Amino acid sequence: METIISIKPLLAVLVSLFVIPVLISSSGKPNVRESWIFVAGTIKLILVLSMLPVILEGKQIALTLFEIAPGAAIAFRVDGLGMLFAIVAASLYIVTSVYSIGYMRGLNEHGQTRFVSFFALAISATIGAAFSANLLTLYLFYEILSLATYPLVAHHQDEKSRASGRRYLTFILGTSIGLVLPAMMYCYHVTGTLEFSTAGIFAGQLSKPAATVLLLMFVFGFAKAGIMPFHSWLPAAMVAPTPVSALLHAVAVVKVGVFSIVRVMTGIFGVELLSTYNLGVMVMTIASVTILVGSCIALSQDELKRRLAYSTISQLSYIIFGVALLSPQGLLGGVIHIAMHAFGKITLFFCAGAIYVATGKKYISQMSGLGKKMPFTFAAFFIGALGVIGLPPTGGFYSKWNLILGTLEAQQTIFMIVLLVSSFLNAFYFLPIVYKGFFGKSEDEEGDTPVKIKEANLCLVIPLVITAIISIVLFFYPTVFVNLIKVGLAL
Amino acid sequence: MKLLGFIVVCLTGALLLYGTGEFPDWGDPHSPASLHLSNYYIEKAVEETQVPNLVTAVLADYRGFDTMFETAVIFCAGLACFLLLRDFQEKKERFYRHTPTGIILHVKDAKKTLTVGREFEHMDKEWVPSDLIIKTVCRILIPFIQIFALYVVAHGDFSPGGGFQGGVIFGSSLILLAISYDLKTLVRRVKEKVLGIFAAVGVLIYVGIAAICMPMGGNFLDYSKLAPLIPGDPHHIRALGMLGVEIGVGIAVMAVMAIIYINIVSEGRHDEGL
Amino acid sequence: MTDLLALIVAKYNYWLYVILMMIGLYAMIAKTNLIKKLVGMNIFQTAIILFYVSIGYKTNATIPIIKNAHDAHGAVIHAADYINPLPHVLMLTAIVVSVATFGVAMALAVRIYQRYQTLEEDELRMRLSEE
Amino acid sequence: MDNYPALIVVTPLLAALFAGLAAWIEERLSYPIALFGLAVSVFSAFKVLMQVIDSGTIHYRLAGWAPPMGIEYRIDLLNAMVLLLISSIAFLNLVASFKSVDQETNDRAGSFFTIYLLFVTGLLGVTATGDLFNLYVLIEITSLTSYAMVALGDRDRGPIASLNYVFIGVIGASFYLLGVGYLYMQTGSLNMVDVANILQGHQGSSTVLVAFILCMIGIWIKMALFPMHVWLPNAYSYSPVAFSRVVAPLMTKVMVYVMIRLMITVFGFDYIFVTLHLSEAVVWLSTIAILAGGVMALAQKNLKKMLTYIIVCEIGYMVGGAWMGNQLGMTGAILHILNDALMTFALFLAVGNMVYKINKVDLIDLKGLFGKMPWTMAGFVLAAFSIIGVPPTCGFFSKWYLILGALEKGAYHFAVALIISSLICAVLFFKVFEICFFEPMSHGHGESHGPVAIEEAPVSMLIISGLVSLSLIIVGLYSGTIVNTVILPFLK
Repeated sequence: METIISIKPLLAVLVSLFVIPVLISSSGKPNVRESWIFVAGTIKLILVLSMLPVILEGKQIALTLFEIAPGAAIAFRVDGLGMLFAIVAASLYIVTSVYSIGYMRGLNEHGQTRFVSFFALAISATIGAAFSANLLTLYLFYEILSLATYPLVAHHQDEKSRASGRRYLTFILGTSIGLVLPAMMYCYHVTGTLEFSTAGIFAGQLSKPAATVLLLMFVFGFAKAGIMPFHSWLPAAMVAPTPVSALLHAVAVVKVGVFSIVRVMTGIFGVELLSTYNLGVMVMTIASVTILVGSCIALSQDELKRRLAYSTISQLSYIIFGVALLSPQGLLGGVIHIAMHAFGKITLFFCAGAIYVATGKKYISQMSGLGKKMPFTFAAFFIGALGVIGLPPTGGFYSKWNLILGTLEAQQTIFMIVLLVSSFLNAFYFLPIVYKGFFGKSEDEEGDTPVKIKEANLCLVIPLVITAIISIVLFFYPTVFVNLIKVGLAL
Repeated sequence: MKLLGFIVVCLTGALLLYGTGEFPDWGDPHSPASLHLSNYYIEKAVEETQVPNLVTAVLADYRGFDTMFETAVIFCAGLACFLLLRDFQEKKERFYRHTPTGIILHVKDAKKTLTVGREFEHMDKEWVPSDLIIKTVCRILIPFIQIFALYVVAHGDFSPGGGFQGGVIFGSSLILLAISYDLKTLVRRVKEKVLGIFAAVGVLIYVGIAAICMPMGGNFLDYSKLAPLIPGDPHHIRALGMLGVEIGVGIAVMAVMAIIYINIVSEGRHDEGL
Repeated sequence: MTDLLALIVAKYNYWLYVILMMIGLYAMIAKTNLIKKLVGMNIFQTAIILFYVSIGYKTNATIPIIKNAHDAHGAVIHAADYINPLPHVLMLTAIVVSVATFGVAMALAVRIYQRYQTLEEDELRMRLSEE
Repeated sequence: MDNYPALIVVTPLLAALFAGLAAWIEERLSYPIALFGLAVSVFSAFKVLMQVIDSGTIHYRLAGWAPPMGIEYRIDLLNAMVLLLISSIAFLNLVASFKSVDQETNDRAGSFFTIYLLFVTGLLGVTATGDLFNLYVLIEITSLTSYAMVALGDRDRGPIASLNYVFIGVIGASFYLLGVGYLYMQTGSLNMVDVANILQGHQGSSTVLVAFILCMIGIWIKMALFPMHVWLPNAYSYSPVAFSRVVAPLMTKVMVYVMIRLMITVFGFDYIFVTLHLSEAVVWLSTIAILAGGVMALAQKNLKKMLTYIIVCEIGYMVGGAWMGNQLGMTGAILHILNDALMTFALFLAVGNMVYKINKVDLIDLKGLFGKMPWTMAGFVLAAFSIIGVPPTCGFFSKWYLILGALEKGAYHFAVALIISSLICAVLFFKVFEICFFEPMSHGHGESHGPVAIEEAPVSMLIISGLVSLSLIIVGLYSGTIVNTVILPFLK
C-alpha cells in the first residue's frame, strides 16, 4: 500500500493546541476568543478534509516524530478508519463550539476560558488518537484525553462534580494504567513492535489463553468504551455542561475508547488470529450483555441526560459487537455506526441542552407538551431518536442494517435477536418522550389555547437542526464513509 | 531497640570477622596491601618528589586532591558551626567586679552603657579568681607552643608532621589562652572576622596553588609546572609546592579549631564560656 | 580450638578493631542520650582508623621516612624496611573528616539543648509529640 | 590538554571559598560569585559531555600522576551525563532561590551560598572521580553540608532531624569506608579500574564478598533504600526550601549513580549476577521499597513530607532496575536517574513557590491554589503527571524500560509494583489537585465564583519552574535519542 510522508496530520493535531495560548490571552474579550476557536476548528477541518482524497485512493499518509525504542515510536498514520473518525470529530467540533457559545453564555457559566481551552486540548487529543500509527501513540493520546476532560467534567467545582470527577478518573485512569499499560508492555515484550497492521503483530507467538487474557485486558482496559462493568463513569460524567456531554461523551471520548478497541482487534490481533482462536464470540457476548443491560437501565432513567448516557453505553457496544462479528458486513456496519451514532446522539444531547437552557427542565416527566413550545427542538429530537433506534430515513438504519446482515453472514442468529430486541428497547425509551412532547399536556397550559413558540436562542437551535439534517443526509449518501472503511479495513 | 541494636551489631561484627578470615597475618610484609602501591611509593617517592617523609609526599602530592577536599571539609565544618550556633544579639545582662573590694555590679539591661574605672573588671556570671600561676605558666607556654606548631608545619617534609598537625597545635594554643584567661580575652585578641577570613584564605591558598598549575600548562595540582614562578632548584619544586599547600592547610585548620571551640563553648554568643 | 587460638593470635588486631567497632555501633544504636551516641560515633570511627593503620604495619619495618635521603641518592631503598605509608595518609584524611563531623554534631547537640533543655531522646520525643 | 574535567569540580569550590570571603567582607558579592562559579561548571560539564560523546572516555590525571599512584578522573558517558545534570540543576536552583534564601536564612545568605556550593562540589566530585577513597571524602563533604543545611531549616525540628541524619549518615559512610579497606586489603589499590583488574583473580574470596556487602549497605543507607530510609523524610522536609529543592533531586540520584558505578566498574556484572546471583533478593527488596514508599506517602498530611516518601518509592525503581541484571533494566535505571532528578526538581520548585507565598504546605493550606497561583500549579501538575507516568512526560519512558526489563527477567512482581505505584501516585496527586481545585467549595453553579486574585511567586522562580516542567516533556520525547547516544553505548 502506497504511503505518503506529510506533516498534515501533525498540523491537524496541533492547530487547536496552538490556539490555546491565544484563548487564554484573550480571556477578557469573549467574542475575540470564540472567533479564534472557529478559526482553529475550521483550519482543523480543512486540514483533515484535504487528506480525504488521498486516502480514498487507497493511499496512506504517515509521519514519524520520535523513535522512543525500536518498534515503538510516536508516529502518525492516516488510514480509512482514522479518517472517518477524524472527519466526524472535527466537523462536529465546529458545530459544538457554536452550540457551546449559546449554552455557556445562556447560563453565564464561570471559567469559560478554562472551559474552551481544555475543550480544544481534548479535541486535539481525539484527532491524535484517530491518526495514531501504533499502540503507544494511541495510548499517549488516550491518556491526554482522559486528563484533559477531567476539568471539563468537574467544571462546576461543587461537591457533586467533585464526586463524579473522582469516579471518572478512577475508572478511566485506573483501567488504562492498570490494564492497558501492562497489556501493551506485554505485547511489546513478546513481539518487539506496536505498529498497527491488518495482519496483526503476533505471528503465531501467542497461545490461546494468553490471547484471551490480553484481549479482555484491552477490551475492559479502554474503559472509555463503556463496556460493563466499567461503564458507570459515563452517567456520572453527565454533571458536566451539556456541550461536554454532547461532543465528548457522545462522540470524542467514548468513541476514542471504541476506536481503540477496534484498532486493537483489527490492528494488533488481526481478524485472522481472532477468528482462528474464535475470540469474536466472547467479545460479542460481552458486548451484547452491555447492549441489553444498558438499554434496560436507560428505560428506568427519568433525567434525560442520564437516559441518553445509558443509551450511549448500549449503542457503543453495537460498534464493538459489529467488529467482533469479524465478517465484512459486520465490520462495515460496526465501524460506520461510529459516524451514524455520533450524529444521531449529538443531536439528542443538543436537544436536551436546549430544553434545559430554555425551560430549565432536566426530567422527562416535566417535558410533556414542550413540543408545542419548541417544535424545532423536538423535531430534531425525533430524527435523532430515529437515528439511534436505526429506522429510516436516518443513517442509523444503514449501520443497523449492515449489522444484522453481518450476523446472518456469520450465522449468529442469537445475536441477531439481541440486536432486534435492543432496537425495540431503544424505541421504547425514546419515542414516548417525543410523543408526550408533542401530544402530552404540559402542566402550565390550560385548555387548548395555542401556545406561542418559545425556542432557545439561535446558537442552540441552529446546530441541532444541522446535525439532524446531516443524519438524514447520511441515509442517502453514506458512500464516503463506506469507501473509507473499505480502504481502511481492506474489505 | 536495645535488643535490635544488639542483633544488628553482632551480625555486623560476625560479617567483618568473616571477612578477615582470608587476611594475611598481621604485619605480613607480603600481604597484597603492602606490595602493590606502597612499594612504588617507598621506592620512587623520594626521587620523584625530593621529600623523604613519604606520608607527606603521598598526602600532599600523589593524593593531594584528597587532601584538598579534606581541607574543604574542615572549612565546611567551621562554617557549619558558625551558621548553626552564632547569634549576634547582645546578652541581656553584664557583670562588673570592683577589684579591691570584690563588690559586683550587676547591669540588668544591655542597652545601658556605663563607663567604669580601671579598678572595675568586666566578668562572667560566676567569678573565677584568676590564678596567677596558671596565667603566668600559660603566658610563657603559649609562644613556645606556637613556635613549635610553625616548626611542625614547616618541617613536615622531613619529619613527622605537616599542615594538619601544626594547625591543630596552633589552634590548641589559642584554646589554651581561652582556658587560662577567659573567652573574652581570646575573642578580643583574635577577632571573629579574622578567623573566618583565615579559614577561607587557608583553603584558598591550597586550591590557588593547585589551580595555578592549570594556566602553567599542567594538570590540576601538578606542582612540577610551577618551576618558572619560583626561583631555586627546579628539582625541589614539588617539595616547595607541598610546603605551600601545607601552610595553607595549617592556617585553615588553626582558624577552624578556634571557630568551633569558641562557638560551641559560648553557645555562639562569644561572651563567656570555658 | 588451638588453631582457632592461633588464628586469633595471628590476627588479634582485627579482632580488637571489630570489638571496638561493635561497642561504638551499639552505643550509636541503643543509647538514648545524644552525647553518648556521639561518643559511640567517635569510637566507631576510631575503630576503623585502627583497622586501616594496622593494615599498613609490616614486621621489622620502620616509619616511612627515608633516612638520609638527600646525601645518598644512589643508595637503593628496600621497600621491606619501611611500613606502608598509604593507610596513614588515608587515615589522616579520615581523622579530619571524623573531627569535622563531630564538631558539627556537637553544634547540633548544643542547638537542641538550647531549644529543649534536654539531650535524652525519649524526653525529646515527648516534647515533640506534645507540641 | 584541556582541564575541563577538573574545572567542573574546582570552580564551584573556588567560588565557595570566595563567597565565604565575601560573606565577611561584602555580603552582596557572594551571590554573583556563586552564580558565576556554577555557570562555569555547567559550561565545562557540557563541553566534557560533548567531548565524551565524540571521542570516548576521558582520563584526567590529577597532579599529573598516572593511576593507580595518583587520583584520576575517569569520565565516561554515564558520569558525563550525571555531571551535566547536577551542575545545571544546581545552577538553575541557585537562580531560582535568590529571593527565597533571603527570606529563609536571616542575614546569613553569604554563608548559605558557601555551604550550597560546597555541597554541589561534593556531588560533582563524587560523580567525576575514579578513585574509591576520594569518593569517600567527597561523600563526606556532601553529607556534612547537608547536615548543616537541614539544621538551618525548621527552627524546632531541624536540628533533631539533622542529628539523626548525622548518626545514620556516619554509619553509612563508615560502612563504605570499611568496604574500601577490605578491598584495599585484597588488592592493595584504590583506583577503581585497577581494583577491578586485580579482582579478576579473587572472585571467590570471602574478603571481596564482605567488601561488596559493606559497600552496598553503606551506599544504600546513604541513598535511603527502604528500610534504611528513616532519616530521609524528616531531613528533607525540614530543610530550607532553597536547599531541599537541590538535595531532593540530586543526593539520592548521585548515590544511585555510585551504586551503579561500583557494580559496573569495580565489581563487575558477572561477579554480582553470576558468582553471587543476589539479583532476586535485591529486586524483591526494591519491590517492597516501592510499595512501602507509596503507602507511607498516602499517610502524609504535609505536601513536602509526601514528596519525600515518593522519593523513597522512586529509589526502589532505580535499585530494582539496576539489579535486574539485564540491559533493559539497567537502561531504565540510568534513564530514571535523569528523569527522576528532573521531575523531583520540578515538583520541589513548585513547592518552593508555594512556600514562598503561603509558607506552610500542609495539604489543608493548599485550598484554591489553582486560582491563586495558576502558573506554579501548571508546573506542579506537569511534574506530577511525570511522576505518575503519563506519556509523553519523561517519567513514562523510564518506567517503560524498567517494566520491559522486569518482563525480560521474569520478575513480574516488580512490574506489578511499578504499575501499583503509579496508581498510588495518581491517587496522591489527584487528592492534592482536588483540594487545590474544588476548595473552597462553590455553591451549585459557578456564578458565585468571583475571579480569584492571582498572587504568584517572583518571576525568576516562575520562569525556572516553567522551564523545568517543560523540559520534562522534551526529555521524554527525546528519551529515545538519549538512550541511543548515551546509555546504550555506555552499557556496550
